[in-house]
Formats: sequence, structure tokens, C-alpha cells
Amino acid sequence: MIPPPKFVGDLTDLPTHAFGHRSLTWWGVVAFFMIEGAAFAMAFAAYFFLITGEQSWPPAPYRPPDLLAGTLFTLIMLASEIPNTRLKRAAEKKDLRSVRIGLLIMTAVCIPLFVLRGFEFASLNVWWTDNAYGSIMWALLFLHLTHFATDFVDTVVLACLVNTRHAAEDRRMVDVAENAMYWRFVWLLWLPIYFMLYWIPRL
Amino acid sequence: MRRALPLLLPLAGCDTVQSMTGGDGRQGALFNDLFVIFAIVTLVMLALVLTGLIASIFRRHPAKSSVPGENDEARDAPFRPLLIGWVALIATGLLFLTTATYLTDRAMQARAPANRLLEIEITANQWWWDIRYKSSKPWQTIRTANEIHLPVGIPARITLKSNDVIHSFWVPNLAGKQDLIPGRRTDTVLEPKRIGVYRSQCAEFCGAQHAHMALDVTVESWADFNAWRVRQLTPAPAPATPLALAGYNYVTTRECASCHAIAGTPASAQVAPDLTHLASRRSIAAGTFPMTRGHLYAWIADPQGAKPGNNMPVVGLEPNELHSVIAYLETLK
Amino acid sequence: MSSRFRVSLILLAALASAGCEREQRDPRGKPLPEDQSNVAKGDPRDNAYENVSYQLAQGQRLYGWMNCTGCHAHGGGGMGPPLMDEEWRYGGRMEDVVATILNGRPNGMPAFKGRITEQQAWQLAAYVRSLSAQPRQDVLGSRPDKMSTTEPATISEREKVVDETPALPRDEKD
Amino acid sequence: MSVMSGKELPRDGRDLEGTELHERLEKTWGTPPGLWAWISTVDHKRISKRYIVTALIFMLLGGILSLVMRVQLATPESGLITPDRYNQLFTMHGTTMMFLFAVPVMEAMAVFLVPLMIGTRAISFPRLNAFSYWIYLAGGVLLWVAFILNIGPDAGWFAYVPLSGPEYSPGKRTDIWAQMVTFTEVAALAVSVELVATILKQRAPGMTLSRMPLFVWVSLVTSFMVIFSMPSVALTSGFLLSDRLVGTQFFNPYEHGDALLWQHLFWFFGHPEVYIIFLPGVGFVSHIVETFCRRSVLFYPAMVLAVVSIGLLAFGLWVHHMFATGLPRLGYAFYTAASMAVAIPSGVQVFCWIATMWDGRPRFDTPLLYVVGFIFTFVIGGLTGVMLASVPLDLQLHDTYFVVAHFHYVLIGGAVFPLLGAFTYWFPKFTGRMMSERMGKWTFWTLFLGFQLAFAPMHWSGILGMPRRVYTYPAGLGLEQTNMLSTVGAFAFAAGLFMFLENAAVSLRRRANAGSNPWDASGLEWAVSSPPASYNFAHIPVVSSRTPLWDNRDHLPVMTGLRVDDRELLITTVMEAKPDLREPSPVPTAWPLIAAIATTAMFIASIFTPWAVVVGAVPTAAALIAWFWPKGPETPEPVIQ
Repeated sequence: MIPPPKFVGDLTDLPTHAFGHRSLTWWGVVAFFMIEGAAFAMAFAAYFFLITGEQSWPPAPYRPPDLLAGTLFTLIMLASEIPNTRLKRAAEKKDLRSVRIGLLIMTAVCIPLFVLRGFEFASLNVWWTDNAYGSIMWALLFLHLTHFATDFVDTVVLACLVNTRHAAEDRRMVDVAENAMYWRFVWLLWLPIYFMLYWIPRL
Repeated sequence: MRRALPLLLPLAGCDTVQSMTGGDGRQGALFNDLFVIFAIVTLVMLALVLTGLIASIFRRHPAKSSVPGENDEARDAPFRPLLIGWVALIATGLLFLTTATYLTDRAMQARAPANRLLEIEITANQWWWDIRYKSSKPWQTIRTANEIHLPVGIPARITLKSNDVIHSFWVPNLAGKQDLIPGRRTDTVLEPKRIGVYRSQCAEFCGAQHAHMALDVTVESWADFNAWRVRQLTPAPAPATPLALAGYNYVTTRECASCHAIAGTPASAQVAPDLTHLASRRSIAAGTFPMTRGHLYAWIADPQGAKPGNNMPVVGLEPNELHSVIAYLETLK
Repeated sequence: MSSRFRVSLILLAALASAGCEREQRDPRGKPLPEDQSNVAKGDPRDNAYENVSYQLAQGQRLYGWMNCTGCHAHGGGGMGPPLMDEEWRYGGRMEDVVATILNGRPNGMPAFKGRITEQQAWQLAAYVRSLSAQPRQDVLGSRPDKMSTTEPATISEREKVVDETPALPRDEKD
Repeated sequence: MSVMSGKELPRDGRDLEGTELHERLEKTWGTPPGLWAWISTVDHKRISKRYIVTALIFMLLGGILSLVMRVQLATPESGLITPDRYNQLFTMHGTTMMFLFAVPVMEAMAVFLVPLMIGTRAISFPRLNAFSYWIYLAGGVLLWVAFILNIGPDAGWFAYVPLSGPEYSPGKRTDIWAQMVTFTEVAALAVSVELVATILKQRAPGMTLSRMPLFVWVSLVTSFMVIFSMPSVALTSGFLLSDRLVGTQFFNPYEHGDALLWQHLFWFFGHPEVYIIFLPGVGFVSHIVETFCRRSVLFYPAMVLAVVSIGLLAFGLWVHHMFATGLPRLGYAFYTAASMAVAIPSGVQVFCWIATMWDGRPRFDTPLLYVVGFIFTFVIGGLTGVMLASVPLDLQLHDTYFVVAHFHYVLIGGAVFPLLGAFTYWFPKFTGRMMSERMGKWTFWTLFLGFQLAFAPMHWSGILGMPRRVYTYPAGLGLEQTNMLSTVGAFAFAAGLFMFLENAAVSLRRRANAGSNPWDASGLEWAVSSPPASYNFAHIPVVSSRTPLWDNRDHLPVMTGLRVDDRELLITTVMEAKPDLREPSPVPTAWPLIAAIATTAMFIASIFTPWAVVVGAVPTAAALIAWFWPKGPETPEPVIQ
């Protein structure tokens, strides 16, 4: 029943990995971006929906969040793109030494960010139990924290991995490049959240 | 045309007190007209599809010998004009239906110039309706529960609120639904066209007794309505018999008075339905039972058996207390 | 039947009864037997109200319906004593609270005997005790769907700080 | 590590084919007997079968609930079950059918069929696939164990706040519902990610986008719909859980929250959900029509366009579930128009199928009967849908039994009939056996007539004023006959379903072996043995048309050179499907199961305390790290850039 094969080509010489959209993993990562992006889009929609029901935002007598911690966090996030880009390039060039250093730098960058995030919660000037304004502010900050923490764990694991015997495999470099891509996603996502948390209540 | 809808409904022998086929209100009648238009258009479309389907099944198909899939794309071409025509037909039908929808909706929204407008405020609770007829003079405000009376031909603007969860106000014979949402204030207009008794039922799932959350609607002449209103404005009469007096004493000082109000007596709590004219209503417990002495006994003696999960507790009345309470409640005409 | 299977059946049954108890919805309230002999060990009826979500929730609604908020607010106290703290003037056991509700106390607490049913008194008492975190925290919902009448902690705390140090940078901006 | 030439590695080709190739590939890809292998397998076909069997069990359970409800509703003021129990029943019925049956079973069909249809050896992320099954199973078991313990959710499958909020739904019932949603969302999203990557990157050489089988197209579109709609309900059920557990105020109208926020977020998911369930039916029907009419479906581009446009329109309709909430009237016009517009692509599809039957040479085997039943039923459901899109009509018909009739016509007619047809059609591919044709026809007619008897009267029940979700109704409203008819019909329909399952069970044991292509169909899934070998394709097929098996009757063109001693996939380009890479595919492992157990523990514990999220994240993260940690050195490969 099965028609016999007719050999029309050979695949032996194809490479076994590639960077960017040629690789399967890249598409998986992008699909996860879409999922998370959709979740954040709905959270943003919920935020603006709640605003429409209010006389003022934040509702009286609440004060808008304090700017310091969030702004510092944003600046460090933006600055971290410099070592992040370098790391991605090093991975694509398969420069293992630079990748090792780059991953350590990215891990180190996260430490002050975690501390600042703690201060950010404190500077919101509202508890999540106070009202829906407080709830959505905490929710946005917390949702972003989970993404940021996920990438941190991923970075730490990769930093360990590139110091084991698995480091030499070329696919590791693809992993590192994709982790760098994820970091971009994390800070890109942060920019609208920063604006919504700290500036819209001041408009 | 208003009467055409029942013809489409072989099983609907007659209009009932809770049926969309009634068309007893202005919006209800408009709904019926629009429904008939939609029914005709959709039935025509269905007939077209079924004709095509049946024809395709029973037509003499070409012989079975040729190879499957041969020249398929080339053979698609003759069907193209048919497909385009079909899409155009659907689009035209939709355009027609959208226009009809728009016009009907506008007609429903339109306020008939009325020199009299009734203002009613309905607050939904799990699982009963709190009714207030508003008036510029506070002493003319009527408070009742689980029933509304409407004068025929006079629009009633109804403001809707909820004290707990989302409910939906719906008198199928008169008009479509409007949700009652806590924290929001919605409104709707009823314009009854015909005298009659109707039944309204909560149309949004609201918990354990959603099924037993009905509202009696009476549409009557202006004179009857006025008589009813005057009666509603009078406080409860003093008990005349010793038994009723015993009941009065119980109802106004004990558990009942913690939740219910009876105008003209010390009972003034706002938690549960107003009882001032309880005995004049058509039903008990938000349309759960008809108003009869037997049902009243059953309800007061064991509200949880009659309507499980509702918020009226089993008080555990002694038989003599029960008799006296019922005797008093029956005086609340 | 293997013994392991039997053990797992028993475990499942235990889980079932535990789950059922807390989740039971008996709209009549639990029967309240007159037996008071076991008071020393704690009244067995405590569990039937205090650890049953539905009874607590009913108590929560009664708390509003019977206008307890009028004096006690949402537990913070007002004319009447606060109910959120650990202090009980007349004893904090379920029976004590029920007795307080039914019989009233001097200085303004009215007696509710004859105005609410005994089951309702137990529901209320269970809710009142839950305000001071007496029963397990996950039995009652986190908050009612009502306005919270207590002052949000963040505002009052921070206002104080602002008052004491008027030279904070964000004040200049204002 | 030295890079050595990979030329001497064993690969399929002229030197290695036939039985020897089969044995060596089986060693690489196969699942050996034994419990451990069963637990750790990542074979998409095995996981798909588990998914399907589990989903069918949930369907039966949900169906039994509906029978109990129908008995309760057969007579007015019936006292068979308490209102509390009834509310649990209808909530469980809706939740089970939507979250535990319809979406998973459709995705499971895609998990089985898509890799075969596009000619690849495995799904893209097979471990994620295994994980998704375990998570789905955990969510379903959680819900049903809770129900058996009388903690079943009772706020409706839509769980409107504030009824589902902390004050009006005491206890853990709603938390279990909300967390079950999280489980099934995770599972569905994971499958969608796999399908998108598989479809875009693993198609056989030559299978350009314009040669993709229609079922692959609908799988792609529904996967994107899942990706964009399900995060919405995951987010909002998260809000609900936090309102109930940690006292956030999202839905508390007295503290600046809004009850309608839930409805917007829920229906932004809930409406696309309906099309996520219905679109795979479009795919099934297209394949069945093609095979049994001996002619490819007319106007392939129009069909694809129709599927894509339904996928897009689905996101613009959610407000038509909320017409009665009193939103600004002006905005309604848009949603009315958008909702009605769905009739156009649906009409195109119906036209194409009927025209295919007209122009082809139909043979009315059971699968094609289901298609006929589908067209009849679905068109009625679609037309009542047009009625419901009209605001003045909807304000009357909304939340009545008319709507119940409508969506059962759409979902059973539009999805379950095609699904049963698809089961019959692909049964030989799944199991290697044919289903009984005679029994199949009896089954079809029982199901079809039982369905019409059960659901047609509900239109009248609704028009006569019967609201949905009521545990009983008073006598004297004219509802007695219609409800009795519905109950009788429901039992007939249930009998049909049992006949179907009986047919499947008997056929599985007794019927003769089906060949690889018993229907003489055209798709690549029929170019492998029935049931397919663990590696699917011994050689990667090459495609040059939409109907490869019809066009290549003598020889199937293939490409060779994938490794035989390691799991390797051919990765092709997105648009043109040109061979691009050979990527390794993961080996079996139990880590997905372990990760699923850790995640389950975290999810369930977080019903009781928020700290479970923090504490539970640690074992979950540990399991995930172990899962992705590379095992052993890869065998060396030449690197050619």
C-alpha cells in the first residue's frame, strides 16, 4: 500500500544548529513571548479599564508612587542592554571566554535590580488590599517580577552550564543567545509598565 | 405581524405569563416583528443550503473510474461565479438584517412623548426584588417587594441596582433583559400595551435559588393602578382578632422584625422583603408559591425546606405561634 | 484486595470527610444539641460553625444585616469594643461569644435572643471570632464584597512621616 | 572537542532501508515495554492517544452530569436533586466539556495528526508535550475529585464575580475551579507552542504554505488563537484567586473594582474559545469530504482565507455576551456587525464542501454521514447565532434555553459531529483497525436524531421564557412538553455515544487489520503504516502538490540522510519549506512528569496559602532545570555553515 520511496535528495550535509529564526527553539521562545505579551496586554487593558471608572488616578486620598526606586531600576535595566548585546554577539561568535564573563556580568546586574524591586513595592504608597488601584499596581509589578526572576534563574543556570563539559556544545551558544533575547523582552516589557506605574498616576 | 410569531411556534399553544411570544409591551412587540424578519431570512438561507446539500447528495455523479484529484483546480473555475453570488447573497442578507436591527433598536430606544412617566427603582438581592416607586413627595413613595403594578400605556422608567451579585431583570412579555450589577446603576423602560398578569424571572445566574427569583408583574388600567397605589400607601391595619394580635406581637418584636419591615408597626428592618401588603400579593417568596394559606404555613414553618439555601432562617415556631403569625400576616392586605 | 489499596481507600475517605466538613453547606445551620457536659474540652459545636466556610460566610452577612458594624465597625471598634484584637471582656470561647450575642452585656450590647435564631447566633459568633484570627485563616474568604471602613494603613502611616519631615523631596514637587 | 566528519554515522538512504532501517529507527525512537518507558515516553502519538482517551472519559463524566440535569428538568418543580447540587452539576458540565473535553481533544487530534500530515518524525517540543498532558490530567483530576468530595464549583463555568468572589462563594469550590483553569491553560498553551513551531519549521520539503493540508492550517490558526486568548483567562482567574485569597480588590465594586472587568477578560478568552473548538471541525470535514468525494475541496485559497478570517473575527466579538450589561449602546453596533460577519466565512466554507460533494463522486461511508449531519446542524446553529448577534433579539434571547440550544447546535453540530467523523476516518491510522461500517451508520442516525430531539425543543423552551441555569421551573408556563422531549432526546443521544464507544472497543479487538491507506486518501499521514511506527517516516517525504498520495501513486519522492542512531529532525524554512537544518529531538525522560507533579503541588497548595507560590517555585524550578540540563556529550557532527 505504501508507495515505494524514490530518493530525490540528501540531507546529510545540512548543519545541525543555527541562530535566530532558523532554529526550532527560537520559535518556541517567540511563541512564549507572544503568550506573555498577550497576558501583559490584558493586564494593561485591565489597568486602563479600571482608570475609566475613576474620578482621579490614583483615587483620593492616595498619593502617586515615589519615583526614585523605579527610575533607578529602569536606568539599570536600560544600561544592562549593553553587556547583554555583547553577550549575544559573543555567543554568536562562539567566544566561550566572553560568554562566561558576560553571563557573570548579567547575573551581577540582577542583584541590585532585585533590591530595587523590593523598594519599588514599598514606594507604591498603597497596599494591594486597599482598593483596586492598589491591586492592579501590585499585580503589574509582581507579574514583571516573575518574568525578571525567571530570566535571572535562566541566566544563573547558563552561567553554571558554560563552566561544565557541556559548554563546548554549539547548542549552548544558541541557548545563551536566546537567553539574551529573553532579557530584551523583559526590559522592553518593563518600559510601558514603568510609565503606567509611575507616570500615569502623575498625569 | 405581531401575532405572526406564535405561528412559527407549533408547540406554543398560547401565550403564557412568561413568554417572548406575548408582545404585550412596546419593546416586546418590536422584538416580535424583528424576530419574524430574522426567522424568515434565516429559514430561506437554511432552505438554500439544504437544497444544495440534498441536490449534491442525490444528483447523478460522474462514473467512478476516473482518478481522484485530477484537474481539480481547473474544475473549480465554473463554481467561482456561484461562490461570488453566494457570498453576495449572504452579505446582502446580513446588511438587511443589520439595518433591521438598527432600526428596531432605535425604535426601542425612542421615548414616546408621555405626559406621565412612572419612576420605579428595583434593587435585587439574593433571591428577591426590592421595589420602590419613587415620587417627588416622600410620603408618596411606595415600598414593596417581589411585585410591580404598571398602568397600561404609560412608560415606566426602571432604575436597577443590586445589593449583592449580578442579577438580570427580564419581563419576557414586555421587554428584553437588563442586568443589575453591584456598583453600577442601569435602567430600562417598560411600556406595557395590554392589561394582564405577567411573570418576570431573574435571568442571570445568581446562586442557589436563581430558579426561584421571580417577580409578579400586573398591568392594569390607570384607575386600578391608582387604587393599588393608594392601598400601598396606607400602613398596615391594626390587628382585629386576639389571634392576629398575638401574631402582631410576635412578628413585630421577634425574629421576623430583625429583617422585615411592616409600615405602621415597630418592624422596620430593611434586610428582607417589606411585608406591609404581603397578603395582597400573588405569590410568596419571590414567585416561588402562589399566595395561599397552606403555602404560607409551609413557608413560615420551614423556609429552608421550601426554598433551600435562601436567607430566611428556620425560626422554629411553636404551633400556636405559627397560627397567630399566619393569622396576622393574612390581615396585611 | 491488597492492604495498600485498603490504606489508600481509608486515606481517601479521611480526606473526603475532612473536605466535606469544611465545605458543607447546611442552610439550616448545624443542629444545636443541649448537651453542655463537655464544656471543659471545648464545645463540639465550635467546629461545626467555626471551621465551616458557609456558616462563617453567613455570619459575615448577618454581621452587616444585624448592623453590628454600627458599633463595632468592621472589627476595628467604635462605640462598641474592637473585635479584631485578642482581648475579650467576656471570654473569647465560642460559647462565650454566643452568650454575649444572645444575652447582651452591660454598657450597650443588646440581647439578640428572640431576635435572631440560635443558629444565626452561632454563625455570627464564628464570624466574630474569625476577625481575630481564631479559626484557620483559609476558611473564610479574604475580604467581603463591601466597602472597607477602616483607614488604609499606608495612608495614615505615611502622612505621619510627611508631617514630621516636611522637607522631603516629593513635597517640593507638590 | 574535536569536530570529526559525520559522514560515517548511520543514516537512512539507499544503503539503509527497508526492514533493517525500521529496526534501527525503532531502537532509536521506540518506546520499549515497561512502566518506566511508559511514563517517560515523549512520542507524540502515544501522548495524543492518552489525551484523547482522557478527554473522552471526561466527556462521558460530563455527559452523565447532563443526563442527571435532564432528568431533574424533565418535570416542573422536580425534587430529584437539591439546588446546590444542581448548580455544581451544570458548572461541572460546562467546565468539563469546555476545558477538559473539547479543547484538549481537538489539540490531541492535532498532536497526533499534524506531524504525520506534514511529514516529520516528531513534534517540535516532545517533552513539553508530555508535560502538558500530565498537567492537564492533574487539573481534570483535581476538579473531579473535588466534585466527588462535594466541593465541586457551583458558580457556573463563566464564574461571574461577585457571585464567585470571596463573599458569595465561601469555601474552596471556586478556587478549585480557577486553579483548574490554570492547569488546562498551561496545557493548552504548551500544545499550541509545539504546534506552531512544528507547523512552521518541520514541514516536509516542498510543502509550502499554499500546499499545507487544511487541517494543518486550522491547527496553526487555532494555536495562535489559543496563544492570544488563553492568557486573558489565566490572568483574570489569577485576579479572582488573589481576590479570594489575599484580599485584592479587582472585582469589589465598593473599593474601586469592577464586576464587569471579569466579564470583559473572561469573554475575550471565552468567545475565541468557541472557535478554537469549532475550527478543527472545519479541518476534519475538509479532509473527509476530499477523501470520500474523490476530489480536493474547492477553492483552497478561499477556505484558508475563511479560516484565518474567522480566527481574526473571533477576537472582535466578545461583547456580544454582554449586551444586557448596559454598556454604551453605540458600541454594540460594531459587535453586532462583527458577529454577523462571521456568517460570511462560514458560508464560504459550507459552499465549498457542498460544491465538492456536487462535483465529486461521494461515497456515503460513516465519516461522510457525519459531515452531512454536521452541515445540517451547524447551519442551524449558525443562523440562530446571527439572531443572537442582533441586540434587540439578544436582549430577549440571552441567557435563555434558546441560547443553550444555539451553542449546542454549534458545538455538538460544529465540533462533535466532525470529531466523531474524524475518529471513524482516522481510526485505522490510530489503531490499525477499521471501525464497523454497519454499526457506524446506526450510531450516526441515533446520534443525529437524538441530538435534534434533545436540542431543537430547547429553542421553544427559551422562547417560552425558560432562563438558563435554573434547577427547576414552575408548572403552567408551557415548558413541560419541550423539556420532556429534550430529556428523551438527551438519553437517545447518550445511547448513540455509547454505541460509538462500543463500536470502537469491538473494532479494536476483532476487526481486520487496516492497510496504510484504507480510504485511498491523499494526505501524507496515509503514507505511513497503520498505526504509524514510532519514527513516523523512515525517509522524509518530498511534496509537490496538495494531494501527494494521489499524485504519486507509483513512487513517493523522499529525501534521505537523517541520522538513524540519534533522534534527528529535518528543519525547513517557514514559507517555502526548503531543507535547512538537522536538529536533534529530545530523548524520553521522566522530568516532565516530575515537573508536572511539582507544578501541581504548587498550584493546589496556592489555593490555601499564597506562600505556596514562593515555596513551590523552588521544586518546580529545580525540576525544570533538570529537564533542560544536557545529558552526556552529543555525538560529533560536522558543522557546515
